[in-house]
Amino acid sequence: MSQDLSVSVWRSETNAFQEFAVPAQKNQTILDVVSWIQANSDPTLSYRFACRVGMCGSCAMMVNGEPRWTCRTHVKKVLKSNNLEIGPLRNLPVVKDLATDMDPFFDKWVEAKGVFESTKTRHDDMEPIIPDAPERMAASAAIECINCAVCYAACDSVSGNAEYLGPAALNRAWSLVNDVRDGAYEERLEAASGAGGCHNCHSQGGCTAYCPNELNPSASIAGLKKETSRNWFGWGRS
Amino acid sequence: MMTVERHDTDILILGSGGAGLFAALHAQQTAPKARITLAVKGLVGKSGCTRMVQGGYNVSLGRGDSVERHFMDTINGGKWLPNQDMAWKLCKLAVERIHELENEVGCFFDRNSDGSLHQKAFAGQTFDRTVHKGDLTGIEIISRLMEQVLSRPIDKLQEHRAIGLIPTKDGAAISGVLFIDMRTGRFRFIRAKTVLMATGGGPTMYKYHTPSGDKTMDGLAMALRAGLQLRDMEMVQFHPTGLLAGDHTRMTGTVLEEGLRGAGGELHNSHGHRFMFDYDPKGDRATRDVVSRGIYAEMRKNNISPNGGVYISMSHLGPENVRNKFPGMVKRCADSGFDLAAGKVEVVPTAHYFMGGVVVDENTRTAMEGFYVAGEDAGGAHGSNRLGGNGVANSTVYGGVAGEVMGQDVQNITALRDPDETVLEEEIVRAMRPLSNKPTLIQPLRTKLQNAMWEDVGVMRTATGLRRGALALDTIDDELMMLGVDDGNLAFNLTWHDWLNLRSLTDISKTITAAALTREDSRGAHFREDFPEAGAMETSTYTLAKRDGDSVKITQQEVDFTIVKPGETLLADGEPETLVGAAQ
Amino acid sequence: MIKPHRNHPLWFAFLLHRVSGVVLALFLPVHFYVLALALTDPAGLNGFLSLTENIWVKIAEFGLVFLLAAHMLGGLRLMALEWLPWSDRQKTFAVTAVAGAFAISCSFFLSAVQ
Amino acid sequence: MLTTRLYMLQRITALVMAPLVLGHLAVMIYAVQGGLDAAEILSRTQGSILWLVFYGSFVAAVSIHAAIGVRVVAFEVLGLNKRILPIVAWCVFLALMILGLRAVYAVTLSGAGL
Ligand SMILES: Cc1cc2nc3c(=O)[nH]c(=O)nc-3n(C[C@H](O)[C@H](O)[C@H](O)COP(=O)(O)OP(=O)(O)OC[C@H]3O[C@@H](n4cnc5c(N)ncnc54)[C@H](O)[C@@H]3O)c2cc1C
Ligand code: HEM
Ligand code: SF4
Ligand code: F3S
Ligand code: FES
Repeated sequence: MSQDLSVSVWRSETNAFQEFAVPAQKNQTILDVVSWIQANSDPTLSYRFACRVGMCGSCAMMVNGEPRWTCRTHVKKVLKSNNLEIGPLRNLPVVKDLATDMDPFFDKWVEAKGVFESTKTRHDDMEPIIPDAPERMAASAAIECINCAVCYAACDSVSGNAEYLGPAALNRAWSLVNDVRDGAYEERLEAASGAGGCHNCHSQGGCTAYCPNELNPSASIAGLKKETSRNWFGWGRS
Repeated sequence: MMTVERHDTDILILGSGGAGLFAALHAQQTAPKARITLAVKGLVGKSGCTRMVQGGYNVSLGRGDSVERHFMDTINGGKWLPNQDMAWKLCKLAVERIHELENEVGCFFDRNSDGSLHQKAFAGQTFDRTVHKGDLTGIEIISRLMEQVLSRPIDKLQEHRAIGLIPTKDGAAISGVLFIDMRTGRFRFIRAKTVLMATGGGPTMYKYHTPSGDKTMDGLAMALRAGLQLRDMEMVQFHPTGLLAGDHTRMTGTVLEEGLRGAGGELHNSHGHRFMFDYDPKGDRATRDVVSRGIYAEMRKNNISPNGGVYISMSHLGPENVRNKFPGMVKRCADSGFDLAAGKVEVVPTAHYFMGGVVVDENTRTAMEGFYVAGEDAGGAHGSNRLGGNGVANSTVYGGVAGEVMGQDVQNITALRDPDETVLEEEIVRAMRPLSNKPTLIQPLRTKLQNAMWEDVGVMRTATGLRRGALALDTIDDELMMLGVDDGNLAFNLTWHDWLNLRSLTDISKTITAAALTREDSRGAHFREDFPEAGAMETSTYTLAKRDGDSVKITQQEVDFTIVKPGETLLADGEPETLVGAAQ
Repeated sequence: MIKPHRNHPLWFAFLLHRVSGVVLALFLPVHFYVLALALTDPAGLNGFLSLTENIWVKIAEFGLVFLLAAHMLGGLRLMALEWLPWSDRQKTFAVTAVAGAFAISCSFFLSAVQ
Repeated sequence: MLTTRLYMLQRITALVMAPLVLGHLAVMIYAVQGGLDAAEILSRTQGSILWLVFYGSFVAAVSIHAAIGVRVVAFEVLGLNKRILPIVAWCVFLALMILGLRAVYAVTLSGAGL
């Protein structure tokens, strides 16, 4: 099509953005732009993707300064006077160029006790759960997270406070607090009350504004704050 | 020569899809003292296709359904080619596995209003048995499994690409696996008492394909080199409705779900004609293979959309209605610039699943001691065609089996085995091959491969086409050996890995082509225009592929009907053939 | 200047709350000191208070009252969203808090200048 | 960084302050009409136990509240070492407490001859 896109891409070797001209196409995502550069212009460019349809959460980058899943971000949506600036996701160590090390993100997921504790075994019947019971709805509201770390990159509490578990991990913890099958309520509240816990969220709302799956980690964290507050007064489970 | 870092472990698992993660979990439960290492080409739990499962998980949970019925559907769907013992174990253990997923792993499956699991309809089955979480079942299964694995003492090696299975000197057992640590570009050799390969196959050598980008048949190519037998290699399943958005976007080929047609979606050609009824009385709702061939036939007649496919149209169902029913699909199409609810979207058949794989027994053991295979890498459970919903059941069931079996076996293996250093050396040389050539672009050759496979070894096959394909593959192979990659910085060097991907894909493409040429009938996913008949079921054979020097030898093996013979059924007398729709 | 990922109402609400909190924390000791003059130096206190006739001092005070009101309303907003049932109208809330702060400080300013 | 205890303390003190600040603002808006005068202020406040309790509890609450708040900002924005943080927080607390109580004493008790 008409004009080439002018794309600046972060390079870790030089610690600077590098300019590329990329042919514009009708159906083009940011991931396509990055792939085009690696395939045609600079074979040493590093980035990460897997599913290419917004399911695996491994392709997130900063696009014009905003965290986004790149495989489902159409160029049209973010192009600013024909310019794009693509960098690695904020708040995570960079492995190379556009690929970050996501381990801290997942370490915190585990630290927030974002893991189900079973009370039954594979030989037991399944828990009957009414789909529109309030706890089920609350757990369900937070569950469709693809752990892409977009929210983690949007959050300045994460940037300011290395201990802070971050929106995704706490969102998962909240989903489990509402899961009637789970057996680790106390431990999870404790994990959410620790030095890196939910109280370090300053309700900046970036997590919710940027979550590509339209989840609301901000509300989940508020839920944890309320639950831990009740617990602090010894009022028990809400 | 390059230096190789060496490590030891007890249980080594390749891949973190449903099979790899379940294996890690069960190995850890069975042998808590063993050292377990999970090595993945991408990130743990974020790579592979299990994550991409939309439809759901087949399992019989009573209420009129039975393991027998699920088994019969699997055998019929696979056109009598499945290894029946594997298919039986798949259907039987799926019941326990789904309970484990819900009760122990914490998966959150959709419910009926009475609190029981909701099961939906999936094509080709006589009972509505597919358990799901909305249309994002895979994310739920893998995210929950990933949490379990991450919070246990299991070592992970992420962005570690397996490039060679290294046997012992006598070749009878496995010693370990050679990797490239993709982040540093260095080689790493890991010895292990047992190794599970769960790298998930993945027919990404086709122009249009659904699987994730990290899947490039590395596993099967390694197994072939290691001298293992592969079966059903001609069996590539195409999904009829892949998104078609042009050659320049990775979105092209990704799945538009089957439910769209189920709900009344219509396929139109460029003249606005609803063509499926020209091919099958069931029209748009015919099975995957029939619809794929119908679309392919229209494409041949040149009744094509701007990008070379056909259209799926939903708008007659009312845009609001479509938006409510398929929010995920509508949003996905909108993100890539299409209006599924009110407009029409270009689609094309797309390579989706690979039924072929390593010959294993129902305990995931292979002919090589200490080496196990599970998931999409293993052949046999599906025969010539896989039922929608049996893929993730297969990977989770057999991944779990592999974990337990390895956990038990490892306790009887006292020592690590020493590698055949010459094989190790050869594999390194093989991987480094492009580094000494003059740097070139890699992508054009991948395109060439994908076009050749799509044209000649794709939805509809003929002897002439397959031979042409085989010739094309030979030249592609020769060209590949001439391509070069700059060896300046091997850390996270995707271009080097593109070359390696292409190498695995070409090796397996040749095998697919050879097997397809051998199979002179049309069964399940394999359709020969020159042999359109299915042939007698009683004398069914399946293909076996094995390395023979530098080429591949294909033989035919008679199916052993260990449980049920063609014409018979396991269903009790008087049980209706199908229970779908019976409730309505 | 403002990084793109911060360009949304809730982040500005956060910024306002933080800046107002810190400015109040800096101002309060001064305020206390001035009031304590009543004890040590009543004339000094009056001298200071007459300063408030100055229009610039009035504007600065307007700012302080605004910050105090904004911080308080912002704080109440936070506690509401943390403890009361979640509402989707958070942005409206944030804007209302700022508007409320303006109203309070304007009435302060008006009564001061009239 | 922030644990439940500090978080709760900050919230509770904020809740204590909210009505006090509102009251204070109302008085201010009323008082600034026609200019500020030391004698006028003191005549209202001095000798009043009510105002003593009013401003006394405000000072106590705000000292705790601001100390916690400043601690957070010092950590997140200035990146202060975690070992220094408690010192910073205590200094803010004590400074506000001492200056504040002195001011309250000055405007409420000192002139009453108590
Ligand atoms: C879009 C889509 C939708 C699907 N929907 C359904 C459905 O609804 N129901 C159903 O039953 N099935 C479905 N399937 C099929 C199903 O997803 C797969 O059959 C199954 O999940 C495969 O599991 P696996 O564990 O074998 O492999 P995968 O989940 O694909 O995992 C493979 C793993 O191996 C790793 N790997 C690859 N190569 C290497 C290497 N060289 N070294 C190290 N690691 C490597 C990958 O990174 C990945 O972690 C779908 C598939 C796709 C693509
Ligand atoms: C007048 C004196 C006050 C001072 C000096 C003050 C100071 C501060 C400071 C410095 C912070 C830290 C800001 C941050 O963490 O981002 C803070 C936070 C807070 N303040 Fe105040 N405050 C005062 C009054 C109030 C009042 C009257 C309220 C509410 C009624 C209030 C509610 C809050 C709340 C809820 C927080 C926590 C914010 C967060 O965690 O992000 N404050 N305050
Ligand atoms: S909450 Fe949303 S943004 Fe955060 S990791 Fe999950 S899907 Fe991504
Ligand atoms: S952006 Fe961060 S501060 Fe809280 S509301 Fe979200 S986690
Ligand atoms: S590549 Fe998987 S979410 Fe983008």
